[in-house]
Amino acid sequence: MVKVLFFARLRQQLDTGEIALADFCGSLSALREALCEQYPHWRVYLQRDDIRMALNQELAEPDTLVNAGDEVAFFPPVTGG
Amino acid sequence: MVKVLFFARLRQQLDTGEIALADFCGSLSALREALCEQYPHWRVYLQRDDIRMALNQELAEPDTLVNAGDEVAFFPPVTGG
Amino acid sequence: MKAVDRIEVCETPLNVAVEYAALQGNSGDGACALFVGSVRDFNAGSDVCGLALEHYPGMTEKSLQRITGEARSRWSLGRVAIVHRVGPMQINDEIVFVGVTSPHRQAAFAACQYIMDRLKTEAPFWKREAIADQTGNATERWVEARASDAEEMDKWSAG
Amino acid sequence: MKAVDRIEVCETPLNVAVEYAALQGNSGDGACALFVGSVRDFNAGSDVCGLALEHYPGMTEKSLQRITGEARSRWSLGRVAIVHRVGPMQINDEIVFVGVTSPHRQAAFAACQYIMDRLKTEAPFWKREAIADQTGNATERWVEARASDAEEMDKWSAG
Repeated sequence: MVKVLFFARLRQQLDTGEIALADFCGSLSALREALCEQYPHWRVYLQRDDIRMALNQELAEPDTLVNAGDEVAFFPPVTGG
Repeated sequence: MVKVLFFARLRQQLDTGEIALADFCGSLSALREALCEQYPHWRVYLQRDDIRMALNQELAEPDTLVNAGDEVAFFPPVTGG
Repeated sequence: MKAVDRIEVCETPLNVAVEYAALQGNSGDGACALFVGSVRDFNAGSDVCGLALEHYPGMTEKSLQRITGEARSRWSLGRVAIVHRVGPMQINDEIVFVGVTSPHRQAAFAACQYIMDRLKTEAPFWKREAIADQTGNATERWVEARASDAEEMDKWSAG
Repeated sequence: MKAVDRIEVCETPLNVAVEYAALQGNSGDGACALFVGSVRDFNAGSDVCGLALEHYPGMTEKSLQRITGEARSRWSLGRVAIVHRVGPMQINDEIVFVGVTSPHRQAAFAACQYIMDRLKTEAPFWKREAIADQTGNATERWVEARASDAEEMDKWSAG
């Protein structure tokens, strides 16, 4: 199982902060595409160029591989400080 | 009359913090030379390259003219902060 | 002495005096540079009347630790503190405190600015502003990231 | 609002918490950069056990006002404070506090560092250190100016 988190504006747009994906195997970008196929109305929000990805609480590139037990997160550009 | 002040190491070396010069007319460097002629043992301290000059409480170049009533100061490089 | 970094995400008001005091005590560190960011009453032309900060618990702390570690690898630093508030806050409330001590003034300034520049571009915090409109009603909006923050960060790679 | 600068030379201990609080209140200023310089326990390889600061009353205040004015002409600043202690002091005592607020973080950082760089090279303060020798006796010496401070100042003209 892979835990997937959404934050800030993206969390509000998708109307969820967390989902679980069973039996996923592939890259972060493949995971994103799988989500968009499962929830087609997410595509316009989730496939934006400015959406950042994290794997196990570290920023990660789209081609990073996801393994069972991993924590994945999608979020807009950060605006802290 | 021109008031002349000395600070920090220079004040200790000359063993005075303040003197008055009557009827001086000329540049800051001429004033320095006049002091060295009047007190020859000051020359080694007062003619050092690193000695700074101020006229009326503003840093000034050696060729600045001094007028009656002015306040002149000589001091080593500053070390505050 | 082993360097211990203070990295904290808090929901309660930030106390700058307490944070400054906690940075003291390294008697070889003559320099201390601090930055405090507060809630402004305007942003992008609108009147801001309040702010809420969301973050990614777990990743936030890892991110701040990584930034601190990289600052330490670039400069000789004594103590480092990063305190960031989350949750709802008011105009003038402090959002972030960054404090760095060092034997050298230039290192303290550079590290403090570097930490802020990286925090702004990679630490997972998001601001949502409450905006007062002409009729006095409040609406909310997510703050947009600014290109200038990414540009500030780029200068550290170029150097 | 008319900008009022706090420029003070004091013989009593510096209170950073009070100085920080006095910088607050401009609700458009989201950024505050601070620098605090303290008495270190070593300098040029010797054990420092105390410090005394001499200054040039009158010229000191003029010099700090000029530096502040030139910082204001370079950056958009809110409040500016420079507080410098003189007289005898102990290890870890604060010598100087510089605080700058601005709507912009980069301006606050740059102005704070600029003020310190100029203060170090032109404000008429002189440090005399008390040094402990091997037998525990204290001797005094004037602190030498460092070439690095002049170099830091030069970079503001080059830019």
